[in-house]
Amino acid sequence: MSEFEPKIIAFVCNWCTYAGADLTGTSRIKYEPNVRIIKNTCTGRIDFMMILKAFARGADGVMVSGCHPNDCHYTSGNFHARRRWIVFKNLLEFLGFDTRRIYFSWVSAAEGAKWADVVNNFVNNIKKLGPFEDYKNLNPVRASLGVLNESARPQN
Amino acid sequence: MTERKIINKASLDELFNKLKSGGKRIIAPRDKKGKIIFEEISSLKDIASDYIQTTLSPKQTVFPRYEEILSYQFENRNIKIDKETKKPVPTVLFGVRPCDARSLSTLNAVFTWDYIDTSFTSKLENTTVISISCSKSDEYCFCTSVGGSPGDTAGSDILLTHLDNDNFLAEIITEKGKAILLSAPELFSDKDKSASGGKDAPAVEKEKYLAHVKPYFDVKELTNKLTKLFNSDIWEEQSLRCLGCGTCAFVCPACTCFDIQDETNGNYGERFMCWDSCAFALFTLHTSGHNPRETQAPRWRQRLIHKFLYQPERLSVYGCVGCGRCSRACPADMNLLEHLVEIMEAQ
Amino acid sequence: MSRIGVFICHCGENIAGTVDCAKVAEVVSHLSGVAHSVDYKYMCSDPGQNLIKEAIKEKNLSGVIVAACSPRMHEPTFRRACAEAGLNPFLCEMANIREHCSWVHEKSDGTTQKAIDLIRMLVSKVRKNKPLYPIKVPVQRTALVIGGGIGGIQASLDIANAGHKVILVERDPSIGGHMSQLSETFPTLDCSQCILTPRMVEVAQHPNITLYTYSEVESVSGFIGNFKVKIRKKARCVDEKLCNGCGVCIQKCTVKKIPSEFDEGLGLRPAIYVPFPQAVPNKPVIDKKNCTYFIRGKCAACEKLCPTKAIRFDQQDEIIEADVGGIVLATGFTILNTDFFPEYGYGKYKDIITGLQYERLASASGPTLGVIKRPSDGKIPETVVFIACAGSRDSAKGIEYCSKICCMYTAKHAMLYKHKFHEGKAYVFYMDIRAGGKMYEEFVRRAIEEDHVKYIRGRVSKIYEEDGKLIVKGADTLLNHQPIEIKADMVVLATASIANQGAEELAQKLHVSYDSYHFFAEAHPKLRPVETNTAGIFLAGACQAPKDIPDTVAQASGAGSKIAALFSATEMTREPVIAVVHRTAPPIFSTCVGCFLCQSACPFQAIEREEIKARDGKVLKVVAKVNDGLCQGCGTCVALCRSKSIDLQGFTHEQMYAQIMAS
Amino acid sequence: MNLQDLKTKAQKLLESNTVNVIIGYGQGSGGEVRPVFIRKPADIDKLVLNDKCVQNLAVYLTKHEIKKLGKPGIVAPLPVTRAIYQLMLEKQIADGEIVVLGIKNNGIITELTDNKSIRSFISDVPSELTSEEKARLSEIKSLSQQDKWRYWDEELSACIKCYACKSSCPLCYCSRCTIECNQPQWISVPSHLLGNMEWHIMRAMHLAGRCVNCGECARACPMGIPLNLLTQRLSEVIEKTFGTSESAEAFYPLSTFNVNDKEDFIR
Repeated sequence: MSEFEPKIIAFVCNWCTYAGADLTGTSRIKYEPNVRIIKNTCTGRIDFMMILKAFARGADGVMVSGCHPNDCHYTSGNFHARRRWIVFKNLLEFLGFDTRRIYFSWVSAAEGAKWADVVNNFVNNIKKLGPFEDYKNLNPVRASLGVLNESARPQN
Repeated sequence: MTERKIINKASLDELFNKLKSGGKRIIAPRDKKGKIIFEEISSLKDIASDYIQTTLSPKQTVFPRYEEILSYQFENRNIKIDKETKKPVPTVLFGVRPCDARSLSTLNAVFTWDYIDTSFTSKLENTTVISISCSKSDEYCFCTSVGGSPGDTAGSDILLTHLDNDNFLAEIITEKGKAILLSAPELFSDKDKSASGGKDAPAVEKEKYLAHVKPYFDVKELTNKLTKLFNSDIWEEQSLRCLGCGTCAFVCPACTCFDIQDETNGNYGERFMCWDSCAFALFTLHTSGHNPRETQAPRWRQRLIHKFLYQPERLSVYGCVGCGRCSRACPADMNLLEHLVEIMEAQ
Repeated sequence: MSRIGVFICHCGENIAGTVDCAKVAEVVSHLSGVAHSVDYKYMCSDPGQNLIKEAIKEKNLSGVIVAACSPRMHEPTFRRACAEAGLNPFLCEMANIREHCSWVHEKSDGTTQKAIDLIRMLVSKVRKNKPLYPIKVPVQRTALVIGGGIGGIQASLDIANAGHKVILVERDPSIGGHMSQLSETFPTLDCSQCILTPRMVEVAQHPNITLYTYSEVESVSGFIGNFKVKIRKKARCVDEKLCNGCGVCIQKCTVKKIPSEFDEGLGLRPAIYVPFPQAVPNKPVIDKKNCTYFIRGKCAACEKLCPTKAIRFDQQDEIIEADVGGIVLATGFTILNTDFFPEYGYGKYKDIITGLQYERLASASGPTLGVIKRPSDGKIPETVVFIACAGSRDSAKGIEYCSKICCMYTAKHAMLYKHKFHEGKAYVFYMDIRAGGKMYEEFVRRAIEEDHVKYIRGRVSKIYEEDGKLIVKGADTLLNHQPIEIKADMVVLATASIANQGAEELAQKLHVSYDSYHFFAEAHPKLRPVETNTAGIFLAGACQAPKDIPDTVAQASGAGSKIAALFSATEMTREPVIAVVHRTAPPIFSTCVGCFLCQSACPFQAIEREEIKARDGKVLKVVAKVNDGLCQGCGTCVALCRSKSIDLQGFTHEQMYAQIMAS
Repeated sequence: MNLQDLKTKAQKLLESNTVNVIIGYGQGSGGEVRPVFIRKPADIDKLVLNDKCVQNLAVYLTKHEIKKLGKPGIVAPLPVTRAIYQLMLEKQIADGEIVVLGIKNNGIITELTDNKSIRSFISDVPSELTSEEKARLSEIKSLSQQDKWRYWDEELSACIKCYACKSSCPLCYCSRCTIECNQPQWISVPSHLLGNMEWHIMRAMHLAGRCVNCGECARACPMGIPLNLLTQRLSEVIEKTFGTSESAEAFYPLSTFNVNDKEDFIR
């Protein structure tokens, strides 16, 4: 039995964190390969339903990252996002949802190294926590959760 | 062929153990924070003691609120479909009211009138219904107006009637019921062993122990009436306070409408059958944006006419057994009985 | 049924080195919706792009995914290629399997699998993509240049000479910036003023340039082609139209002993002053903090004596509004002060000065008229120690970068000293000599070989005063850390170049990103060094990172031509990545219920009210509507809308959902 | 309570044609009350007023069946009035298009005809959680993460997706709810745990900062799920973190922000 490789979805904004992750690449800084980046225009665009769906799909952890406060390419998208996250995180905590599975961060276009650290720390934490059975168990349709990670099967 | 026996609580408990060890599960009303819900129980003491009617009807044992009807798998460009229905667990449905037992025939009529829904029928076949007649009723009950009664045996395999704190009269009605009796004849007796002289089972005057539910209307007249009221404005008037939720349909023992949903997760998916309600605006919304039942009034009309006109016409069963759950549960106090009486009086 | 073509790029070894591209192509070819899947050495090459164009035609593709580098790099390239082949460019997207995969992971199945996953997720997204059409936006062909140093001057002149209007805003009373403070410039030793002044005058006289000195940018709103700027023109207390720059006021001012900013505190100026003789404009300003009239309410000598009656004590700050299409940021840099250095006495020793102060001493127009005299007693120093990397490349001081110009100007300083005072001894403490650049290395060698400047490799650990001398303690790391002690008369610190005070706030006003040192960030370190992340705003000079004059001028011209290109047409096309409100047939018209909670969330005030009327004019519904000129496509409203009635083109609910569920 | 006063006021409104319908409480079955829609002054005696009058009648104001009846007057205990004000802020009720018979807990009935008066009427009484509500919340908050999960797992597994919570909520007036979107189907329809969890999280999120804490969702739920705990918790969080901004401009805390909003988890 090989080590548990968590599945991690990252919702990032196009202007800071996506570019930051690009910089990690151009700087050839190595990090854990578990994360799958989904590009959004802005953290303001990130609907909490996206996060829930990522978990429903079988993610063991979800990262959400964008521009530092004041640096939003759209001036205030990240401020709105921050408010939503505060409310959302509190709701999840109240529901007993293991919020260690969601990692919110600000990673700027200049913080390539930070992105690598953030990913590595998160991946290692999730490895310690193990698969997110609590949430996966909610979904009756889970026969193939993760299957797509073993070998790419077609989508409908 | 009905056979009459006496069984006391102790023996009943023993009967449960026998049935369980015989591989049957026992579903019975359970008190969950004041809501009476049908659930698997392990012994008599799990059963809710004092209630007039359960919150949810027992229909979910044969018609679950959601159920997988097939699963599919994408492999390369092909889709593999698996639609074999799972073998249902042999079940004893204990403690249902005669009205609920009666409702099973309505469900059966709908699920078998042309296409035979085997996932339903197989569950029904594997279910033995041990109902308990009503010693109490409330203002929402009107079984007697729709052909039932507190001691009605229709739909039950065994009907119990509470005689005194320890003894039940057991009417063995069907072959299924008989099978239960034969599985443990020693637990049933012809005489009860209570100190007070004791009675002969056949001699018991059952009616003495039943609640009295007065008849409010003649359901045949109602059916006639409805044929003339399609365009009446009574529907709008009655449905003004309706909020358009699905509560009435979901607590109803005789509502059978369902929706079909595919849920795909990666390359695997399941097709679900899940409860739906004619009170929802979406129930009839067309893709075009047109909705033949634009407002709550036609939805309300559909609900009643379907139960009291279309179903008797086409399936010769009524879509209502007078259990009164919808009225008890409605957040806006849409009282079905009251509305029906109103309709009877309508010109 | 979609027919998507997937094109996997090896990027030479950059991707193929860690990702099994052939396997990726094979696996991806089985995904439903994929009609074509190939890998190739360089997709961005002409043959690579032709592969795509041909496949679009032959296989009649309904979507294209190029799995290669970051879309920030080549998305435009490949979208153009698709357009040329007749496929709507917005049906083409890039899977980032280089920056986000091959470059950050080791060669392994996991890495290949990640590439496959990223592509698979994008396949299901692109299956939901819809053709989009660019939005036309008018361009206001006036440029705003912020900062009047050599960078701003060069950019302004280039844009103005290209025939476009320019508004040049300078914070100080005169343009010229740091370059006007310099004595002579390396490596040619020509006089800084002499080459700069003509340019300053040209700016002042150019018909296309409006110059606002002693002014600051108050606010910036809008977007590329359509910025609205507010400029605060600080009160000079002098009517510029009437003033003829005769200078009587300056001579007669009763306050004389104010340290001159221009002379870095080594010289003095009156309360009404022009920073330096060649100032542009040559009109004085009153320094209210030090003016007797403003302090005590009397004096007003200047007002009485002004021949043109140009003094205006009651003058107020003025707010000027302007519409501009593009902005050049040329706000320059500043340097650390000596008081930043505990080991060198926190600036308490007068004769430890910064390089910029030394420039003023060496400048013919400086406080000492070009004679190197030490500040404490005006004596000509016999021994001068120059210390390079004062602060720079010193993580202990939080400045890890190289200030780039110090090696060269330190050599120049030492050389100038020797030229002016042949007997003098000049020592330079350095870490490395970085003399990359045309004639730079030669210049440094000249200082060492011809002018006999003594170069010592090592940091100075301590400086303290002892009977009139500055004791400089250090070690020569080339002579196995042999301790060195020099009794110096003056010490010049090549202190680090740092970002301007307030650079951060300015960046936030303009919504451009900045790095951890508060220098403005370019859009791409290699390929878009002049652009910022915000369309229409460009960078020139040391506000981006320390630069010398030629680099600054080159970049300024770059920014200038970017603006000229932007202004080449009266309208530009914008990407249609904007929000749209759901509309459909009657009786629904729109699922928007008109709560307008989105309105206050929109950072661009792009959400308007729209009345849906029946034929008879009766209002049936009031719903939200997005102004596609103002909408920037952030999507904040989309995430907020409870009924999911707003969607973001290119990032729709369906697209995002599909991408997530394919993860 | 002041039934007679209510009847007189309501009757006047009808007789003077100031309103076309009075939305109020009438005698219902099982000793309960039910909503009544009185259009004729003669029917005014159908009105009742007692401590059972808690259903949030504001829910009817956005239903087009009710809108068809004309300009409404509505019997409105505090939570109802709050809901009405929120509906006005969200542009669902035009100023002056309604007469509110506001009832304070002391039973005094005030006739409110415009936005301003409604606002001052409710702002007199701060809307805050009662000590019992607070206690109930902290009780759950004090549970361990797993126990919380188990608690809600059990509660929500009872949900049959009848949407009584949504239908009875005065602020769930969207013509299309997210659960009704099927392209994509954000929330699964069957009432399995995933679908239920997603639905109730979404519901709470969409009510965050708007909920007037009338408790109707919990009251309407046939399965007795304490749904209002979720929205109450969020009201608590929002008040604590963002403060209560009664200013009409920033009435919806999630469509505005403060650059200094405090959090401790974004790194």
